[in-house]
Amino acid sequence: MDLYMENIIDHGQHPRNFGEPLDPADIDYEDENPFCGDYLHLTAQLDEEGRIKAVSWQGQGCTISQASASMLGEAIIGKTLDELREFNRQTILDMLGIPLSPTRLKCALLSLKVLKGGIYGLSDWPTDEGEE
Amino acid sequence: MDLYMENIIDHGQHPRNFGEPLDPADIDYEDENPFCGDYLHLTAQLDEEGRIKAVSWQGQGCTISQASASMLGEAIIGKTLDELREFNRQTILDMLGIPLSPTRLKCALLSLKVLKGGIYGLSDWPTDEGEE
Amino acid sequence: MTEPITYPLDIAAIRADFPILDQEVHPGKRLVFLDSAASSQKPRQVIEAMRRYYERDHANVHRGIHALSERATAAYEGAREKVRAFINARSVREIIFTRNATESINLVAQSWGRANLRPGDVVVLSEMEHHSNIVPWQILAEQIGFRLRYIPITDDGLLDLDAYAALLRDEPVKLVSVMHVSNVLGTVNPVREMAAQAHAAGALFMVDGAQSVPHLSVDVQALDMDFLAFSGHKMAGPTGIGVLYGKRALLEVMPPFLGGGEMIKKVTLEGSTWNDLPHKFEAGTPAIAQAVGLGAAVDYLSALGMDNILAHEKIVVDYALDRLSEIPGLKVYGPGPEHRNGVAAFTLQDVHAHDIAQLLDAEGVAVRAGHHCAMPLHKRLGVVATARASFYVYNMRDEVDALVEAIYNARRVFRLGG
Amino acid sequence: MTEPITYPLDIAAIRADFPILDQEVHPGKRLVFLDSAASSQKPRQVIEAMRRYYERDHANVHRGIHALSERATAAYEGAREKVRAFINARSVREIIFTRNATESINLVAQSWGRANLRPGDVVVLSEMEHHSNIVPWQILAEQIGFRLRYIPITDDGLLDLDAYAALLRDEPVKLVSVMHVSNVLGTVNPVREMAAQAHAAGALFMVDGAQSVPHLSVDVQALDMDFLAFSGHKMAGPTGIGVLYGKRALLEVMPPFLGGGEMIKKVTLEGSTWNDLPHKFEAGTPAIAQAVGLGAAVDYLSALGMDNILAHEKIVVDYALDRLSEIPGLKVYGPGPEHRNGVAAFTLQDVHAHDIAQLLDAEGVAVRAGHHCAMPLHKRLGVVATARASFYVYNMRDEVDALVEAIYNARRVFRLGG
Ligand SMILES: Cc1ncc(COP(=O)(O)O)c(C=O)c1O
Ligand SMILES: Cc1ncc(COP(=O)(O)O)c(C=O)c1O
Repeated sequence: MDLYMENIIDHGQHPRNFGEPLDPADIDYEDENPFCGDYLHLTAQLDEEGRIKAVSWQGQGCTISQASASMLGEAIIGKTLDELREFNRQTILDMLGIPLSPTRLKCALLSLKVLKGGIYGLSDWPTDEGEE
Repeated sequence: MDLYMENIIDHGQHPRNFGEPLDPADIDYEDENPFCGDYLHLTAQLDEEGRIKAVSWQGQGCTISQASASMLGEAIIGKTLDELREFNRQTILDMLGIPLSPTRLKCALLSLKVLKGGIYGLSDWPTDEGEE
Repeated sequence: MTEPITYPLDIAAIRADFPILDQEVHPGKRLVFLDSAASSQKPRQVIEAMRRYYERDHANVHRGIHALSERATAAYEGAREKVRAFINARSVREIIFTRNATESINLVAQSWGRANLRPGDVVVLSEMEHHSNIVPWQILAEQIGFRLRYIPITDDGLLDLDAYAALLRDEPVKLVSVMHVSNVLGTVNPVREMAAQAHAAGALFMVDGAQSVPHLSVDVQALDMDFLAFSGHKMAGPTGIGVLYGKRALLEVMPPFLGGGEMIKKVTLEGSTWNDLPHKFEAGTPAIAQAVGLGAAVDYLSALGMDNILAHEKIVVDYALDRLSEIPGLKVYGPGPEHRNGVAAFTLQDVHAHDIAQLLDAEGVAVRAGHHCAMPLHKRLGVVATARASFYVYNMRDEVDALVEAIYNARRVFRLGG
Repeated sequence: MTEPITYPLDIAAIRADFPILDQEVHPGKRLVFLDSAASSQKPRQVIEAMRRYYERDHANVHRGIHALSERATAAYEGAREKVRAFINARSVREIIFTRNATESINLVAQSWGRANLRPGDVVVLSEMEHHSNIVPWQILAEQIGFRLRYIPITDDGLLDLDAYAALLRDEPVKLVSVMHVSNVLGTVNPVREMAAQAHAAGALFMVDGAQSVPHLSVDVQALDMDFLAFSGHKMAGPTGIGVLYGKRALLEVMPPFLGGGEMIKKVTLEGSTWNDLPHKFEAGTPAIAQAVGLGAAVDYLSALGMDNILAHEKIVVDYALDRLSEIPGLKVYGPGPEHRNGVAAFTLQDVHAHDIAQLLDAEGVAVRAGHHCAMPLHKRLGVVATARASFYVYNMRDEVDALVEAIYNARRVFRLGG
């Protein structure tokens, strides 16, 4: 039961900010996890101070990847891009609060990968580290 | 010393019937052993009764392959093609009279392979067996 | 629960041969390994054969005259003969060692395909193929311009043989390449009849035997296959070795695949000539120890008897299909027991397959989740992923019970009821 | 006879790690293994790592969620990281597992070469190359129509660097591919300078490291190599695994080599997209246990220290060159000790190399005889075959003495005097 704590199941079954892509969007990025086919498309809008004011995402995948996207979507609202650049693997792990094997870690980090891709563009992705 | 009995060294160092190809020739075939580069070209003429009356061969290779060619060249003189079809791996082993590992067996059997190629043409080679 | 059952094989003795099975994967959770279709476990006979080879006989093969090289060559070529006998090929020259089934298929595509396929030609695959039997052909088709056509599947997971006949009739088909047994549906395809039809239409017939050679007796002559590809690691052998069988007449005229040592007769700066079969297709130092291991695996399977292995698996799979069918919300894909072998892929309502696999793993039950390298098939089935339990000669009905219990547990976690 | 000598390494301890060394190959004849350039022996640490892997951790990698698959994936990817560190690559994405050095070179030829080489382009090799670094380019050149040019060698067995500079100046060179250390002459080529020259001329620089990576510290960044190919089995690792290092920017844009599972992101019946590095180049189930074994070999070599290994071998090789030079009628090929590593190839008057090898084997001394997959080099040397003694970290000067004594014996058999 540890692995599927109540709030992960809850986010997985009732994802927050799930819906059609925002248009226009300041952040708009999609990607997938090739080994399992999990897919995520994330859009967000900034307010005039450069803080995230709205988030919408769609995706398909396991409870871990969906819950991670749902939690991350909530967590980024009100943050500046500079603050989002600080988000890392540990941010996600702390949010989920469960131990993850390397394979499931990829599920969990897909949301972060898409967020960072939306901020930096994937080719400018700063390190290998963050991707995996 | 077993491995290089006197008469093998002798045939190797003083090959019999070694020389330029016969022309015309009733049997004319050449081949090599790809794994070690041993090479043999054998020509022979038949008399009117269909018996080998003259043999000439040239080649390059180790003592085993040279001695085998030299001994085989002597052994086929006076034989009919039908008799030569009976020659097999054991004929060669008996001639050489020493134990041979599989790799050296290929050296020893090159002469047989070339003789049979000259008789049958390699594509009609009757069995895999004989080749190796 | 399991009723007493007599297996055709001594299952306790077999399990004792596989050291890996005897472990807890999580505290208090014994391993129930139901992932052999991805890769099987290895008996100690195979592991020991390789250890002995490295500890006593290793040297590079073929060109060596010293004792170790002679022994290594005899071991390597001896393994080739074992494989030849196992699939009843006519000659050891028809047995080419590769890395895996995937490389075997790529070899045929790159060598035979590049030499023989022209724009307008058709290669027939099927909708249930593993990526290994799709992507090599797509890559080549892109370069050459021939066309790929896929045999569709019926709703009960069989190849649509009418559609196959129509393809052969209506299209200029040069090659048919299909799997013998599906790694997702378990379907056993009628390759003997399909080969005869292909040949009648003037096409060659290649079989992906990755999921058949490990589980049932495959006779390349009786089935009249032109090419057969399979992997050592799925048939109790080591990783790092696969096999391509090809009819000698075809292999003889095919150009080489990779260039390098071993595969040449003569090299000059201006050009090269090729070695005899099978060496023409084995460039560089081969996977010697792995061939030895595969030979030991073939010995192991042969000693059990392929017919016994098949009978044993049937008992376990049939029981699994029965028990899985009683679980609410669970759907098993593929045909009924009479056309099926070795695997049961399923979904559980809308719970993602990864979540199922993880919850089963927490109970010690190892299954695989995902598209199983068959994305087109999953698209056809209308699902992104399935969970798959797969069985081999060391599995027992008790393990099916453990699987079923763990699935009930997953239902509870996902609030689907008990 | 050997004078007392202090080796930089504990040679007795090292020899105890290699179980195969402790045997008689013929009655009363202890093994003297001098054929490591063909394939090295394996320490028990490597053999055990693979056994343990099969007995505890094996499952297919990457797509599995259960405990064994996680462990297998961690072991496989952990080996990749070890190899990365061993050659100081920047990223694990630059480390591609292949079957052997030969396949690594073929991969570059078929992927980079097919995509980038055009009629009129020039690829520069050298006259001393192993067939593995000639034939793949000949096969492709035939298909595409680019030209091959060979750096000649000098009479003392070094690359003619003036000729190299002239080739780079006068020809439209797209790629230079040369061996780091010759498997026949022992020549250590100046790859750092050659890489700089190639780059200045706008060409890529690839290194066949089959004989260097096992014996000396190779740093792909310091040497600025674009590609580096090597084999596990020559560096105390198992058969069945090799490595291709490539600079990430190059690998990213190269098309795939083989198609199948693992190397795709998405497959539809219409086409496919490729996976991220390094998986794009690893089609099908990889050589998992062999990667684990290679990782253990890298650990073993690293613990000894590559500089110590080099220093140890230098002591043995220098001694061998000294002692061989005293044998009447014996000619050693290749440069003097200052440019040489690990091997001594020789002829003995007109005795065929196979006969030498067999007579040495009868004394327990394992050497290789033939063209050592370097026929063009042998043609340049004016001989059909050489006998080759090659050394690794487990060899001792006593074994050189055994070699020399066995050669004197061969002289007697062939009536060349004592
Ligand atoms: C210099 C050199 N390059 C390439 C190779 C090929 O290595 P492998 O046969 O492991 O592919 C060898 C070994 O035979 C070699 O010595
Ligand atoms: C039906 C089928 N074909 C081909 C393959 C590919 O096998 P490998 O990955 O060993 O090349 C597999 C296994 O994944 C398979 O199940």
